[in-house]
Amino acid sequence: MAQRELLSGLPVDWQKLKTMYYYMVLSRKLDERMWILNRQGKASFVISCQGQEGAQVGVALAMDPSVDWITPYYRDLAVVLVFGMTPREVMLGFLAKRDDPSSGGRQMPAHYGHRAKHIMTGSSPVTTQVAHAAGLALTMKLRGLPGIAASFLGEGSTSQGEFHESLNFAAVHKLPLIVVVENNGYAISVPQIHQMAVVNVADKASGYGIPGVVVQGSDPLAVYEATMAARERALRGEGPTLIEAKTYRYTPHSSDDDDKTYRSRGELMREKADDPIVVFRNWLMTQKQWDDQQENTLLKKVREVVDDATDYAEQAPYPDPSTLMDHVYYSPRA
Amino acid sequence: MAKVKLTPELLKEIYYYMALSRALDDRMWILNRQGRAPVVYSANGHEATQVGAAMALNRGEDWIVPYYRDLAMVIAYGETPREVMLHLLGRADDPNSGGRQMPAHWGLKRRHIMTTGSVVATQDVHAAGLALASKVLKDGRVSLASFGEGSTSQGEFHEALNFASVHKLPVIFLNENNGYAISVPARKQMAIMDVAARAQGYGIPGVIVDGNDPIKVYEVTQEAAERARRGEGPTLIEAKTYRFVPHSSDDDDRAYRSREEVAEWKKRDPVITFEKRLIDEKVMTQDELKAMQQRIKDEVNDATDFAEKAPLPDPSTLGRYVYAE
Amino acid sequence: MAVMSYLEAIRETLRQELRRDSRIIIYGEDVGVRGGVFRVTEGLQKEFGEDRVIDSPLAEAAIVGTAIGAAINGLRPIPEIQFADFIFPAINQIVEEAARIRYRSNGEFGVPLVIRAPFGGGVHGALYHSQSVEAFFAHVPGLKVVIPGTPYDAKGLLASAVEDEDPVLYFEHKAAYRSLKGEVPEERYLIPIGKADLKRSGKDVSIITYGLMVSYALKAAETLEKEGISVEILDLRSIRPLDVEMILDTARKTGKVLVVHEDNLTGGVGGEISALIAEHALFDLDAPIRRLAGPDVPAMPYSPPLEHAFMITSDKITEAARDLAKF
Amino acid sequence: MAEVVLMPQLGESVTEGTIGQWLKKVGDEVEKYESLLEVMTDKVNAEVPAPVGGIVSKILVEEGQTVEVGTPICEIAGAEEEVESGTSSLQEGSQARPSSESKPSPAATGTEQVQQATRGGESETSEQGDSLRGRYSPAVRRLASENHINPDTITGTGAKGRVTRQDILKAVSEHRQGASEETRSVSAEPQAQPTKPSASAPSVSAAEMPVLQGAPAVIDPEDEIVPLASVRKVIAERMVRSKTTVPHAWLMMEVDVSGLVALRDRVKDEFKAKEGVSLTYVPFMLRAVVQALKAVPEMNVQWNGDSIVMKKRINIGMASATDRGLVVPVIKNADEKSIVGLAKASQDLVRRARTGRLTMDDLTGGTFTVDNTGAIGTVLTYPIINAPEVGIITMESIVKRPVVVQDMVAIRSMMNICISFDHRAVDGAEAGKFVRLVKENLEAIGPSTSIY
Repeated sequence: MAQRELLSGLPVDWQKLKTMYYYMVLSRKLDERMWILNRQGKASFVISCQGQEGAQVGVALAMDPSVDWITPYYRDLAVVLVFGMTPREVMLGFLAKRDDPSSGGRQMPAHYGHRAKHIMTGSSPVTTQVAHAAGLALTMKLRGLPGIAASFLGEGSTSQGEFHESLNFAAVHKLPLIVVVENNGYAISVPQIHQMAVVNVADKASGYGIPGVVVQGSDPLAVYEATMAARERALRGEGPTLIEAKTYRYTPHSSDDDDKTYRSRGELMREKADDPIVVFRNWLMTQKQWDDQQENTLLKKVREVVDDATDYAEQAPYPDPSTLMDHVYYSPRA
Repeated sequence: MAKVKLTPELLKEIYYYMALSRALDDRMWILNRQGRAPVVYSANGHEATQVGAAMALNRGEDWIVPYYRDLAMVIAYGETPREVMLHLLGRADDPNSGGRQMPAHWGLKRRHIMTTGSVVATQDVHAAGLALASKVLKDGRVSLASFGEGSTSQGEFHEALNFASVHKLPVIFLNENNGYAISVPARKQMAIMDVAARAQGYGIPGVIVDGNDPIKVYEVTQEAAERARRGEGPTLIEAKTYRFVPHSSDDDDRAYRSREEVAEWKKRDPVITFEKRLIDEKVMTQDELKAMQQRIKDEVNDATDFAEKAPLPDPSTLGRYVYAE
Repeated sequence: MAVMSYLEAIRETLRQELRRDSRIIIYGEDVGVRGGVFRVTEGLQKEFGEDRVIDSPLAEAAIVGTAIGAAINGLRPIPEIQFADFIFPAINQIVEEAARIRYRSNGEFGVPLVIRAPFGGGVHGALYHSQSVEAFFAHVPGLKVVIPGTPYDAKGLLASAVEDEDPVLYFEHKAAYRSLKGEVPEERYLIPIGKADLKRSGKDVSIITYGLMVSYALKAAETLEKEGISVEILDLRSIRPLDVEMILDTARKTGKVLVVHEDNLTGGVGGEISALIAEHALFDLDAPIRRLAGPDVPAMPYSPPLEHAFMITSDKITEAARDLAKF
Repeated sequence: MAEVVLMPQLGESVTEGTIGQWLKKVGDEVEKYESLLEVMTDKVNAEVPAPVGGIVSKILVEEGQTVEVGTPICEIAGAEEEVESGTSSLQEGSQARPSSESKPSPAATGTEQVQQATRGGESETSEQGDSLRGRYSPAVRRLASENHINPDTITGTGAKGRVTRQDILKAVSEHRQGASEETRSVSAEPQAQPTKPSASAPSVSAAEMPVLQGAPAVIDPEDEIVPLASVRKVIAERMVRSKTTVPHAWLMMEVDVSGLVALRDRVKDEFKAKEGVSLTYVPFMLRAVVQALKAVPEMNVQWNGDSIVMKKRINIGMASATDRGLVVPVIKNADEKSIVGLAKASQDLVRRARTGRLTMDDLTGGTFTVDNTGAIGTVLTYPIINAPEVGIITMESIVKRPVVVQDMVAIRSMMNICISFDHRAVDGAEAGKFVRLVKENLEAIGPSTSIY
């Protein structure tokens, strides 16, 4: 039985909070395994969620994957796991195997997509997905569907014209949309100060006449709460919300990047002190909801899941080269 | 640049350009309805905004990147009535494009008027680029892009403001908000009342000004230019105004605007109210006014005759200026 | 003479140009502190300062659009698009503006700017980090498109692009960056835009190609030489304007032409070359013109077998040229 | 069983890596996923984890060394138990692709399939009928027609028996040999029927080359009849075409080349010793012409019916007499060559022309022609334009003549230069300007002019 308490005005379902923690740890460990496989030469590319799990899990768990849609970006491993993509599926995509549900091995890793799980396929040019999410939301509004759409992006992407065009469009038409900016302070090497002349991305909301909310990404509960409010507003037909989660990424931009050229190690260590996983675990422990034994059990289970996903994907077949020309145009699925 | 005092001469000059623009505009419509000019885009109603802004700049030195409605701005900036008419009629000597572009696609290098295309909001980024060069070259110039409120929905508007604010570029973004993007009213264009509110998202000043009052536009533009020259970055100015005519000679605005609304705005016609003000405040006498109006009429007649007699481009020049020559 | 990689040749040319002409500025995403994601601009911000090597916001339309304004106001901008695949948000500024400005202003305004972008595949870059986009731009009068195939050409073409009064798209093959090395003179030199280069003389088959494919074709030619097949290789270097004369010369010489490019087959540069030869050198042709090009799928897939199936290799060139020689 | 560890590819475009540090030594035990070494590339520096567990048995690349991606760098012996203990199907999978699973070699993926998949991207030249005999390419048709050869009589060496261009060219040269043998036999038997050779000429020739039809020759019994060699026919056809279709205009100027003569006299011995070729007046003339063509690009054009083609390159044809007839080999990109380069290029071409070693490439692509008629002693020539070029210039004999210099009679070395030009494409003004520039360029040469 889930225990219910009241925490800063929010009714808390402890089982849900443990689920939150599980997904944070799972995505972290899966991510770490990917780096290992990359450095072993088994995978040519990794792009990480590490450091942003709190923001991602907070948003995703406040949504309803049965009716809502998401357009994630390449850092959203934790988001897609919560939305139902399995670790095996993630690894199949990572190793570019035939049964990769995102693209059958066609796209780079972390370009998630899963129709059945309401994850819209994404590309590499940033910010296109925000317009897509507005389109998904437009359909929901026009057809009276019950869900909302959420789009995820980094703060660098807010410089793109499509960010502006999408928010403007969604605001004018009061679309059920949440735009989540995972602000980790860097667009690859470019710090936020060279990206925009404002401190908060959320300040941009006023230019569209919509709410802009700043939350601490290392606090999944705060993110969860803000998302719940935004989702309810969207469902009431009051239009979109811009949520800015302040986060940090612990890895370089990707396995092709070397962040030592643009971030100091001191800065990284300071930021790591606010690791969402550590902070959240400590909090659960102070709330007497978590202990070392539970932690060890969880880590063992996660390790098993990650090993299983790795082995499964490593042994899975590659796509057949004869399928190169498939799916350029429509063909009825077998 | 020290603040220029609003001398009677300056006020008269402002009026002169506003009235000249209106007269040219009227003539262009006549030529269109006579079948002599294929299409007309008007400044009609926007004259105060355009002339006020132009006069506040270092004309011919600072860059302007106008849009198709900026007839009054470009003539205040030094494009002559003859040149305007050569452009309208697609003549060989049209200095804007040699008869290549549609009318109202301004561009006059001699006066630092940047060439413009038809796709809206591209000019916002160009103005930021001109200002980037000024910042690097330290040439003391300011750039001004003008645009309608409809084009603020374009991504390039956002990219330009963001870029310019990050790099504190000497640029002024002048929005001539007339409430309609062709037929689409502003409320269907944006979920906010004022374009100026967007400035907050870029950490720059957003100023709202009465676009039918050339003096107020002059003052805020001058302030924005000074801020830009001090290296403090861009300003977004929103001039609230109205166009009295359809979007173009191909448009019929009765489909989307009530005649009452148009009549209501016409009570505040900037040319008429400013003329009255100059007389009331004794800047000009009735005789002076009449003389100026006669001069304008003569200039418009001369420009029309000149352009109609001017040669059309030689078809053999079709392939020229694809690359540098 | 120093031996340099293709990437170093580009970097050193940028450095030389920045030193030579104070009007030149470089900007784009990550070009400053990070020195570019491929490290092409490494060290340039340190040497020339933040005013001349600028980290721009992540907005391609703004990068190109502001470069247009800056060019008109007296600078010589060299904007970088981080990957050619990301050039499309800027296509409005490149095609509708940069390419048309001179023409639409009757020659009054010109846009001297060089847009650099890494392109091409075979590096596990998948659909959005592998594209060849040259044909889109080669179609547009007002633009020039150059693609060097050697470090030497990379330098001479870049210097010419910088001097050009018109917008030049300068595409750099990612797989060439570190794999191609060659001698590059220290002094500045210009390779005229629009002039192709005969990289190898032969009599049985002509291969017309550009970019990374030049080195693949040279390798194929060596293999075929051992089989007694003599291959001529024409490196176009410029995709627009094309060196029509040299294309026709080599077609007339061997009568058998193989055009190779990594870009998709349909509507690619190969089609234009084939048409030119068919129009002007029909009576010298001894075999159908053959095109070896990227298949008509939207872009290069990631998974190794699929990527290999897409990518043109030296083996595929060898096979195609051999077939043609035997025809 | 030892596992070979390969240098991984750390980043797009990276082709090599440098071993920074081995974190394990030979004999050390290493766990799967444990860091094994540090690799530095110019994109990233990274720790590389072990692909399997076991004992490091060999280190193949030392610290500080740089090797290509895919190079074996160490071996790990006694791979840990779990690798061996999978289910049989798993084991099959892992053994089929040991350590570089993510990068199968082309061979591993099956060339057949790959070809299948890429076929859509190639034009399909091999999809032809069974035999290609009797189907001729445009080049074969043209060459056969020009040389009056029936391609049906030639054995094709191409795919499916196709007659190739090379087959035709081979037949042409054989045919030519045959023709010269025939000549000898005719001359050996003057009494043979005089009309026989002309009757044996292919009937198609009259229709195809009307230009050769002129007033019929009067043949007396003692006359010798020599059938036309194909080269002669080509020359004849071109000359007739040029002379009948191109409105030739002509003009001449005289040039005082005393300075040039003095210069050549001064340096020719040294030049010969140093460069290995003789220094003639030709390269100076070539350079003077090239410089003039640059200044008057209207002369470096080709007539194209309804347009004029402005040639970008300056390729100079040099009319040369050989025992097989007149040929015009071409110095390509003559504007990029110095006097020395021109001297070498021209003498190389002349030598190869005389020994019959010119290639097709040598004979095509000219944009303007220079004819050294002076070599045979002329002082005035009216050359025929090598159409579609629009001009041909001659250099005549250099002779010492008394001329008036500053109102005094002096003995100077004088040379005439004559030009024929296509009056459709150029007018006298340009041609005159051009010739004057050639003259000025030549006269500017003095004893101390540099030839390098």
